[in-house]
Amino acid sequence: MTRGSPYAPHTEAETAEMLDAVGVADEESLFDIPADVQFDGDFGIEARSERDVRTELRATFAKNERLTEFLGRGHHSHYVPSLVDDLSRRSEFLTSYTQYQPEITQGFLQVLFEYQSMLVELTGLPVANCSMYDAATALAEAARLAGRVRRVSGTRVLVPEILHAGKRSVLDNYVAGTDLTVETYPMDDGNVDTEALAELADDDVAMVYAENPTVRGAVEENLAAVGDVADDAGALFCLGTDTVALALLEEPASVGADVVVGEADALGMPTAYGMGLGLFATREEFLRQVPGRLVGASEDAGGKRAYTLTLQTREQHIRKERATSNICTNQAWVALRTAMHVAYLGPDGLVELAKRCVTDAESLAADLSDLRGVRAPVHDRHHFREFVARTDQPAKPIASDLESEGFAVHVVGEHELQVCITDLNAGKADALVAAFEEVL
Amino acid sequence: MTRGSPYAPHTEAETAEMLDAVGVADEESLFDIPADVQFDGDFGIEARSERDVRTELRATFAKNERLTEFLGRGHHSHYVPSLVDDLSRRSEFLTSYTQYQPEITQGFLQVLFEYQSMLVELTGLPVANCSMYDAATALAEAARLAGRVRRVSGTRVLVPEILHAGKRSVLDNYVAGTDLTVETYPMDDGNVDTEALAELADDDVAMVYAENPTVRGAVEENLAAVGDVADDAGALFCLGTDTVALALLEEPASVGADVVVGEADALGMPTAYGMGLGLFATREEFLRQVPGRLVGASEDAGGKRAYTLTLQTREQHIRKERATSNICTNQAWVALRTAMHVAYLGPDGLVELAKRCVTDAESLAADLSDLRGVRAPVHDRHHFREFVARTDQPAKPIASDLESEGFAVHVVGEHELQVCITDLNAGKADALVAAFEEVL
Amino acid sequence: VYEPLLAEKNSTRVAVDEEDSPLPDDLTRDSVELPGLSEPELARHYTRLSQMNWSVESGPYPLGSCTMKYNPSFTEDAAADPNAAVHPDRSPESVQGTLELLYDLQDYLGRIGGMDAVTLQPPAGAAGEFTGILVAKAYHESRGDDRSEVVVPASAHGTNFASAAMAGYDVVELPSGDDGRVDMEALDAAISEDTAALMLTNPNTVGLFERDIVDIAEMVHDAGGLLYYDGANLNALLGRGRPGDMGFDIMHYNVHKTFATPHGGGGPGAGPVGVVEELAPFLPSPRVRQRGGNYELFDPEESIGKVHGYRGNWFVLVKAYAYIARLGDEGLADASAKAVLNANYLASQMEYEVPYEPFHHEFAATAGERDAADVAKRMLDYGVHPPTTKWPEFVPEAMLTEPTEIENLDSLDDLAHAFNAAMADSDEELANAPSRTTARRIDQVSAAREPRLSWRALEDES
Amino acid sequence: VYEPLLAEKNSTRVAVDEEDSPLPDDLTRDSVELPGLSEPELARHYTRLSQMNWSVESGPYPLGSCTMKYNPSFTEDAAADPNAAVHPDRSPESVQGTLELLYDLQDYLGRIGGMDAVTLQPPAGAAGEFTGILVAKAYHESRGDDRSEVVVPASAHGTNFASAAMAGYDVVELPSGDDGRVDMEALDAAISEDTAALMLTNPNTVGLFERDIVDIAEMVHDAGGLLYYDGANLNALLGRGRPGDMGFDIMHYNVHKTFATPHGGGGPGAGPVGVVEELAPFLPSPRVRQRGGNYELFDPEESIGKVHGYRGNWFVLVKAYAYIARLGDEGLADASAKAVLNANYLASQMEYEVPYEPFHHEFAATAGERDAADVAKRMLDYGVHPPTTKWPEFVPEAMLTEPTEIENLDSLDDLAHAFNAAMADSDEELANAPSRTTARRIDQVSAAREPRLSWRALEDES
Repeated sequence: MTRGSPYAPHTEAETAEMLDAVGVADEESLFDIPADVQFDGDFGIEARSERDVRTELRATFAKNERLTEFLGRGHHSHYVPSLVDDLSRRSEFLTSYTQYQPEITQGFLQVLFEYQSMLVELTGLPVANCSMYDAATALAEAARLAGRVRRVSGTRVLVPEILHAGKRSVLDNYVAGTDLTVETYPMDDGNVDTEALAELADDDVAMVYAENPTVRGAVEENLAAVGDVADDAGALFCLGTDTVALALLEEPASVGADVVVGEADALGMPTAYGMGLGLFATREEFLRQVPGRLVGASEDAGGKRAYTLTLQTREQHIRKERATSNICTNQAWVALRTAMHVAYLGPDGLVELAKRCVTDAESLAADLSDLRGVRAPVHDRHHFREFVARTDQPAKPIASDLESEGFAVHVVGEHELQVCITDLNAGKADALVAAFEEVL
Repeated sequence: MTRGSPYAPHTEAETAEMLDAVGVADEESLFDIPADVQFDGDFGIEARSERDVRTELRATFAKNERLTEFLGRGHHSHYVPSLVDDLSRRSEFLTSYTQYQPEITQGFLQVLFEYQSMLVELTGLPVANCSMYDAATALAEAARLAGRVRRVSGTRVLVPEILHAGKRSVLDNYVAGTDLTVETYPMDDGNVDTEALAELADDDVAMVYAENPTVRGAVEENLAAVGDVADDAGALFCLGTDTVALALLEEPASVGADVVVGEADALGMPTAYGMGLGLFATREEFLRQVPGRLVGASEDAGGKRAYTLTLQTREQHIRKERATSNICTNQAWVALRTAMHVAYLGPDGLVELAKRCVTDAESLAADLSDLRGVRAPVHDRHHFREFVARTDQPAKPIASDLESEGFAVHVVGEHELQVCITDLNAGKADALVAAFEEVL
Repeated sequence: VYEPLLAEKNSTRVAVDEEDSPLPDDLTRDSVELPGLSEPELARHYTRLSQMNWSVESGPYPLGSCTMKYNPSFTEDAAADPNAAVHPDRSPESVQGTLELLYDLQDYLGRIGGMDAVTLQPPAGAAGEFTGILVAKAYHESRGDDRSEVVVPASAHGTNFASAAMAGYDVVELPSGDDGRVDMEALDAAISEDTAALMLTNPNTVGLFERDIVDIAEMVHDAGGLLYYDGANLNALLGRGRPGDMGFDIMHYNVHKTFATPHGGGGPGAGPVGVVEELAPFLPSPRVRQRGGNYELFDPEESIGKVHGYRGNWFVLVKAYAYIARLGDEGLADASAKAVLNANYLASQMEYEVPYEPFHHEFAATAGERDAADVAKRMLDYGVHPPTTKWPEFVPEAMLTEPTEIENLDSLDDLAHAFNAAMADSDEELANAPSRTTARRIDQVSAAREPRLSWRALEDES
Repeated sequence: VYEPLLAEKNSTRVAVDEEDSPLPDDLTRDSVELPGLSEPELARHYTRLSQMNWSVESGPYPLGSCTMKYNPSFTEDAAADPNAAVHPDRSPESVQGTLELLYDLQDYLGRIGGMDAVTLQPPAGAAGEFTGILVAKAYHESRGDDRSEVVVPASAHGTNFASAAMAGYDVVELPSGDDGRVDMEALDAAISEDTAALMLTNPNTVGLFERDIVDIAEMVHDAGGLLYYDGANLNALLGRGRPGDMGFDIMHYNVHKTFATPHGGGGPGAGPVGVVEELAPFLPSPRVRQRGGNYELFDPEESIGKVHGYRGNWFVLVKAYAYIARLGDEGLADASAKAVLNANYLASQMEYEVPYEPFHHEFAATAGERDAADVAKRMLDYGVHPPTTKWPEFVPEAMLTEPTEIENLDSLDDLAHAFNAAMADSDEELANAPSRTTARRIDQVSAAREPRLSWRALEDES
């Protein structure tokens, strides 16, 4: 039983031998810390056994109420097959570092190359990096890229008025050190108000951002028009989406997207309290301005195909303050899980899942609309996974009552609730409708 | 989405190509089953998605009541560290077969060799096989071994009168096809009544079986004497124990044990509804009569140490009806887990755990004895993990009331309960005592 | 690659000290010597060892009669449910979930095998055989019918012989017919009023269906014997034929073969036994039944008792249930169809003679003039696992090959290439094989002649 | 060893068919092309790829400044609790367990760093730096103090430069002193009323403790600047020194370094930021506090807003908490002691010059006349992972080595042997290295010159 770290393997004899080899009497002699800043080691944190920590955490998490979540708005989950958990937990993947020695890390590099490749297929854009932190930081990096590239001269970043507050705040912080400014454009019944957008757009615009589906779940019908507005203004068109939506909705490349961002971890991760995986894809033209890691194919000395991190001169460890981003540690392991999940589903499974996101949402909205005092969806649009419902009664008490009945939904307006349905909660949709009826 | 087995990878095109290569029109043509015994395939079993099966099973198991188990009597568990789950689940271990091609299965062979080695250390006997199904079948195989070896001429197998019913029944079945017979000998205050045993023992005896600790948890104080009785009768002395007890109690070799059997999976496995791991160790002399697999060290063509299954001529696939046992598939993966758990604990941790089995039981017995109407332990012996308590009131209703309070204990007599304490339930010992007080 | 033994990394002797010992000195041992290593060291040790081990997830594993299928990950997660981890002595009322699963699995297996009653207790296939034979024995004894022989084809698994012998029967070996199937004349000669049972594998161990099965059953039954089905090859028949419909009275299921529970390097398996109605009273105790919506344990009236200390290999049974539920009727039938297709396709791509046809999910190729074991060792160098070799014995230099349904066209082509390339290599290359593996050819003879079975034995030597 | 790409195994184009499409044609794409493989094929694919990857459980991973510790298995199990998987928009009342854990971790980190307030939101160390600098900026702005520069030592991590620049600051690079530490005169010259912050790593990136830290802090504070602590090297100080006690105002923690959460091949990490009381109002929103026994989220009064869409990398934070709880005071202090001992022991066994001493948990050896990158490639052939090379730049041909506390005497000796043997090998051997690895030396130049970043790019080529 070690009295120190259970993960330091030293026997007493070994420690003595090593101290001897170094030529000091004890471990303390190795520390060169002036007396006035020495610390006595008393954090007041008691060591616990592995079992006790597990028991404690189980008890802690058991304090979370077991609600069936009909929640989305940017953080989405689908059923993650056991295969993904099992393979991603293999220590060779989980406990490895960034692939600075590609000769002995071909495995992870290939997975990341495959992840990039999947996003290339799904977005239609030829370059995808191998992860950003989340959708918000990916959007923010896209804006910074727009601010850097030569093709763009403007400084205004136009975003929808309904942008998720977290994304907006991150975007503001990421552009605070640049000359970029962020403005909103109006929406029209849940889609981009393209006329209003066109009026706002001029040569001063660096980037126009739109989402499909929107944060309120509406399928965007005017993407090509948005792309045209951006193009006319000499701005980049940045499209926000996710890995499942990409399988069904219009291909970003075909509507003129210059950058695609969003959450890639709608596949691969369980509900994770907002932990994400930033998707980032763009045109070849901007390759050397891309933030984050890129894996490329090359050859080894024997002429065999091999993979390696590439174009590292964009990155902070080489380029320092002139790097395309400060990102170093990214979300590689989440990207690995997402790639595994996409591979598990295959094209059939992925398209099927995406279709269900439309039909399940449509059907749940219809069921809710059948209730007196609810109208859903409020926007006369197609929806993907989620939609907003208008309630005659104030929304907040309804949500609170639903919580008592075991369901979580979003409150997004005084009389507006937002409801998200996926394969994870679809089996409880009828129960949700019944609960609604109960509490209305 | 496959319509057949999700684990058969064939695309339609591949199936067609393969049928073509074989020269048949369809898969049905490959089956050579006479019409009168063909089956239409209707089992009435509906295929379900992976998620649905998991959801269903979770719901099924949730029907088990969440009781704190103070249960033992041959099926014991201690906390299994995550490391064991994590490493044992690695597919290279989990999904491999018996090591018929040792050149590419050195990993598992080495683990089994190490498992054998640990049991050699713990028992003091030089030969341990790499698993039997469980303690009951290990005991039964020991009896059959006694019936086979030249040194022994008798046919009577003497077992304690308190032998676990499952072990007794298995033993009866295993010797039914031999000329061995099973008889019981009496106990004296929870230990072997050595005088009575000596009276029963004569040249007709093939094997004397004793346990340490006994099924009622008592530490056996007369092992050497039992060994002498067996020896005097020209019989084998077979000792039943477990991996944790071995770390503290008398070493089997030192009390003259010829065969050691028992449950090895007190380490390595969670509570498993009785699923076990039969420990089997014996003297060099009986090596070629040992049932089950043996891993030996050898050398490869390059002169490097290598491991291999050995002495396979004892086994059914070579020796057929003259094999030492019919065992083929054994419990290799459980042995791997047990070896990992022993390695995790190390000698310090293992001895420490074993000591707690004595002190925790002693202390719980004392606490129960403090209650009016309970006396524990009933035997004036030292105890390991468990003990029998005598209750003034009938035991059955008490156990039933305890169950309502969330605790499971054994009923072993009209006024006798048996209680087992390990690191898994020790934290609830006070609650158990309180519940006892409540229901008495 | 070489990984030292744990004991070579560290070996620590700990005194079972009298001072702080909770027991008197004479009841304890003096000391314990074991490796004392930290968690990171162990993690590396076992990770490295795992990487020195072939598995289904490494590549093709076409061991004939072993049915090395892919073991779905989700079945592991399903079995790891903490609520599934209960003690066998719990009151039945408090473990209704466990009993429900056992009941449902009994039911599924009964349907799949065409059997009326099933026990889940036997912890492996061989234990299932032993159980089945004990049931047969109990049945005969209950009728005052004293029979002494069990008939087993020469081509049968070694366990059949051993299990029958363990139950006290004399084993009558039935030679294989010229067509690789049961020779009806030889059978007629072997069967008598002493015959307790005939044990058959169907399709048999070279993959042939016993076309005369109805006649065989009649012959055995007419002689008062019982017909036992060895379930090792059930993966060939799922949804297309049921032992119960063919006249078998008793069968065991190898859930680690047919129902894809992991082999674990040699277990744990599970060998449930199914029987016809007449034999149900003799099954091991306890079984599970449903009464008024509740599940309960009961002892069959004339039960043989127990063949395992408790209820068998519980976690394995959970995984088997999960697999069957995942596949359902269509999936199970497709598994068999693809297993048979794969075997036939593979054989078609191999430049080997296959003496017996038409085979189903497995086939016995012959290495002809070459030593089958040498060819197998050479196959290792081509990055695949070889088939079962030199068995069954009536096929000269047999290479019993069973790719199962999980291989695709490409991997079958790879496998065929390995077979063909090995066969084309020189005698010297075969004799020196394998050379690209973790270990080179291992000396089996000296391993058996001077057994060294523990690290202590290695230490004593040096 | 070569494993084809998924798309080389199968590539299937599926029409997003209008007929059964739930959306009008003009809102959908035409088709999707992706690999369509079965579960067994994927299991093998990823298992093989995993075996082509070095990890902490493969062997020594002495990357300087990366702190590749063993990642305890149990922290994974703890984080996998289904009750821990909740949506960030849940009402705080319904996720008290989640908030409790966050609160307790804020508390632990505060104690460990000597900081008054902690945010857990930054999803990585660099994000923590950026957050810390934004906090500094907001602080200065709140006082109407317009400062334009951040001072960073030349030896600092590249992220320091990039993070400061991202926040809009001019970066003033501080040359290293002759002794490898901060040159006080140079610092005096660099600091001015324009200085928003000085970012320091301590011990610095060659393992030296900045002995003048109290004077440095005073100098920065006197100029009205803030002192920022880069937590990358905190593993050297646990229990022996706290940034807060040294005068640092802001720090980030790399939980994937110091607190052993897995690096995952490059993330996810987490980069919590701690600050002194005066800066707490500027931390990102929301933070967690305890009120009357309940936990609640709150927005600090002058919060900079958000640096992550939600609350950061939740699961990583759970694992960090579990690690800290497991070790406690004694374990944390021992981790540092053994990390420092290991670095010193390893250096003592290496035949390399180490220009700067006394180092703590890491040291920069120099390859002298040899190319450090070549020596590193050669080390691969000796079965270990090499150190960080050619950085920091002021050490010629630097080999920045950090064995961490998890290595034992034997593996340190192995590592030293690899270092020494590689150094003793010929130029040709170095140039041709590695030769015993999955891939041989990889052509970085052509990879960057003609980037091929997807399987489509490879296809277009062929």
